[in-house]
Amino acid sequence: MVLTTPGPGPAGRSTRTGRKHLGGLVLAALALLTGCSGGTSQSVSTALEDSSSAVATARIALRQDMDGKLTRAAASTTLDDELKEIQTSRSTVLKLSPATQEERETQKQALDVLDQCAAGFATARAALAANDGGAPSVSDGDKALAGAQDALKQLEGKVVSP
Amino acid sequence: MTSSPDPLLPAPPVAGRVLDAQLHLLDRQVLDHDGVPVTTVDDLELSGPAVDVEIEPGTAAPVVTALLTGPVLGTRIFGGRPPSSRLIRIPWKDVAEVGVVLRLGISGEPLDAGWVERWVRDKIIARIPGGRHDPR
Amino acid sequence: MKRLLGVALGILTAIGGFVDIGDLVTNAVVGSRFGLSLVWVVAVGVVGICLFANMSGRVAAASGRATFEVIRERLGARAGLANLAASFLINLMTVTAEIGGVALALQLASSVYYLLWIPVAALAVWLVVWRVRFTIMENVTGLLGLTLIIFAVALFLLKPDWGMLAGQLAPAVPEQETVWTYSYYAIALFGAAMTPYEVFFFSSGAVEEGWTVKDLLQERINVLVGFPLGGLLSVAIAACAAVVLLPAGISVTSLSQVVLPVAEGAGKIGLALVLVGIVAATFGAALETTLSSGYTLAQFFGWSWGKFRRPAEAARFHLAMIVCLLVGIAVLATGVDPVLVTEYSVVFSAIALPLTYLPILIVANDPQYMREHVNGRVVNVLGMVYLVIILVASIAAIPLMIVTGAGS
Amino acid sequence: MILGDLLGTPVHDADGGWLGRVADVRFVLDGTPHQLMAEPRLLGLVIGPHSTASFMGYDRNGLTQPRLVARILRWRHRGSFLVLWEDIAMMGPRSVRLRPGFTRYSAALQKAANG
Repeated sequence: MVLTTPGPGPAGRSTRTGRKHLGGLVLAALALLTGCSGGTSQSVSTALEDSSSAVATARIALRQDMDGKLTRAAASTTLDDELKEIQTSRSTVLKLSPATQEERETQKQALDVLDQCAAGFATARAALAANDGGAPSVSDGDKALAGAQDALKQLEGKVVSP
Repeated sequence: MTSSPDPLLPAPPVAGRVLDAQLHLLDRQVLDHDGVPVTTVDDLELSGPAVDVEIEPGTAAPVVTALLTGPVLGTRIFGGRPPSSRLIRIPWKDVAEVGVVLRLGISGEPLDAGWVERWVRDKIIARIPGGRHDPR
Repeated sequence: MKRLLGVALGILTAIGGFVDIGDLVTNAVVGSRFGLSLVWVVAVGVVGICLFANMSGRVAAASGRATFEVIRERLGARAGLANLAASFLINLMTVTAEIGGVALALQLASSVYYLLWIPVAALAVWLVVWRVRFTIMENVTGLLGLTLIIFAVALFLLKPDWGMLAGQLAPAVPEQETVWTYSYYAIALFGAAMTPYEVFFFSSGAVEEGWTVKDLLQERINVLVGFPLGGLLSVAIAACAAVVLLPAGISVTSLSQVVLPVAEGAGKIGLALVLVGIVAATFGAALETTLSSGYTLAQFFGWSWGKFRRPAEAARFHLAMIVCLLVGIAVLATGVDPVLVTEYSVVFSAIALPLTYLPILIVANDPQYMREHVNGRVVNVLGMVYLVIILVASIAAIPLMIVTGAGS
Repeated sequence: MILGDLLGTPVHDADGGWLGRVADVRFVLDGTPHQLMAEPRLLGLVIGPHSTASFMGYDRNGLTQPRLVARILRWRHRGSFLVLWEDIAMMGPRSVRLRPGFTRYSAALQKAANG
């Protein structure tokens, strides 16, 4: 709902410690209530937020796999769970009926990025299934997901809800 | 709060123990003489008086004749009443003790109130392997 | 010596048995989105569950009456039935969530799809309910559930910035969330800590184990030591999520995310332990909730109940539990996300709390039931304070659910 | 008749004036036991002008804790009174009529009699 999704790493950590003023919060909530009825950009940004959470999870799982901290079963289950999340977001965006040209554009861009995420997941899952040494490697999967993560972040910056 | 005086006369003293139906009888658990739950008190049956008939002064007060259970619970909650033939009764003469629970002086096994339990036991539960296994 | 051992065992099982799928999921979600800023709710919830579990155990020990018999007797048939309907449905949701939790944890361990584990998990629950002795059931799942302490160990191994973590403890709304989502998750956490089934189960368990007033001291120690330590486990789950997931911008929506911080801190061994702990905790809770659905129905209608009886001597009780498990399987078979079921079940629990706790408070003051063991003044004051808190949470839950779109 | 028919039934005085509803039915165990216990004899009706929901035990004199709950429940049942069987003229599932000049007694249960 709120769009200041922090990025990974210490930069995100520092924004979390900031506290909003109560009055501002009430206003934001009211704005949210009145704007909740719909809006393509609102739905798109929620979908992008959910997706970037999923991609970030998958990257942690892959890194842990490379560090030997995670079992294959747990890593592949995590990827499955997060891919499901991406697919849910994608079908939400697909079902939107944008009213303006601008919104249609936003929808299309979001679908492109989500497809890129799904492709990243496909690479990562293939890497895990290839069981070491094969191609693609786990770090290839991580690279693909990193690319998708950057694309997500860029688009999130562009889609600002009213 | 408790100190506010009650303007009404206290009820004339009576010799025996006083039981309020809602408070001491209805919705209480009924156990048989072995302590096995039989049912709850879903309703009570009275010996009188005749419904909507003028009560002659000096008529003896009605008494509780039986505990009722079964479909009467549904009608007590949702309204209406089952026909008298469908009431499942436990005669008051079988009640041995009224406390936090009502204890019967008899075994619950042959009572009408237990037919569903017996049916479920004989047709389903006892037929599953281990159904009669004593857990202790 | 034997007595001391009993006390230790009781405390350990109370710790291990405290956490269930609701606590796991809700604490991880809250940790990943709100950091530690909602820990105070866990504290409030733990004091509340200590208070009322203790009270219901005392009622059961002093009068031999379990909680739902008391509820029907005090509220009467009509309000009692409304209460039964609400409590039973929530309980059924919780059974479903716990079985789903067992299956999800088994998927994480084996990578076999969780839907295939569901019939296995439900069958195992039924077999234990059908056959295993009550005390063995309690002790085994409780002790295995203790492996969840790995959340606390992992937290130390993650070497977090302790000062910053402590700084999050003050109740405040993080920047990227609203007051409404904050309040919504406060209620969810409260509901997860105070779930009514714990009281149904606790009081019925006291009857199952034949407690008398002599056992009250031990019961009090179990609750007053075990539950707060269990609450600390909940906080450790939230803290792990706050350290690993929150900075990465991850908000928890699946069980796999709940265990990632443990793998991060403690590696594969940690992962193995946490999976054992989750399976044990959710399996234990599945047993407790399944039994609770039997207890509530049987106690309302006055059926014969209890695991201390042969199944044939508590036929409707056992049939009711079989039906509940089948319904749980059917619900999960639709493919509904067990984590989502969990999130709803804790909020609905919060809504139903007053229905359960008011009658307990009243009966714990009734000398006909309690003789000299009625509530003391302090307990009554605390009880009333909690009744007000519970009432506020219950009334606010549905509006908040609508406003926040169930916390999204 | 059965007790469920009686609970919640409107009560009128001899002139048809509305007095309240049957909140509870009071019995006394004072006959000779036939077998195990004496049969409970109907002593009278507790009539509540405001609420017929359960007293939850707070009509017993001894129960005063927790204070706030006791206070709220007592308030909901303010004005409740007991009429004895001798003052009842007619009983039915739709209405109960009292005799002219009936006496209102306190609905409170005497603690000693309650055992």
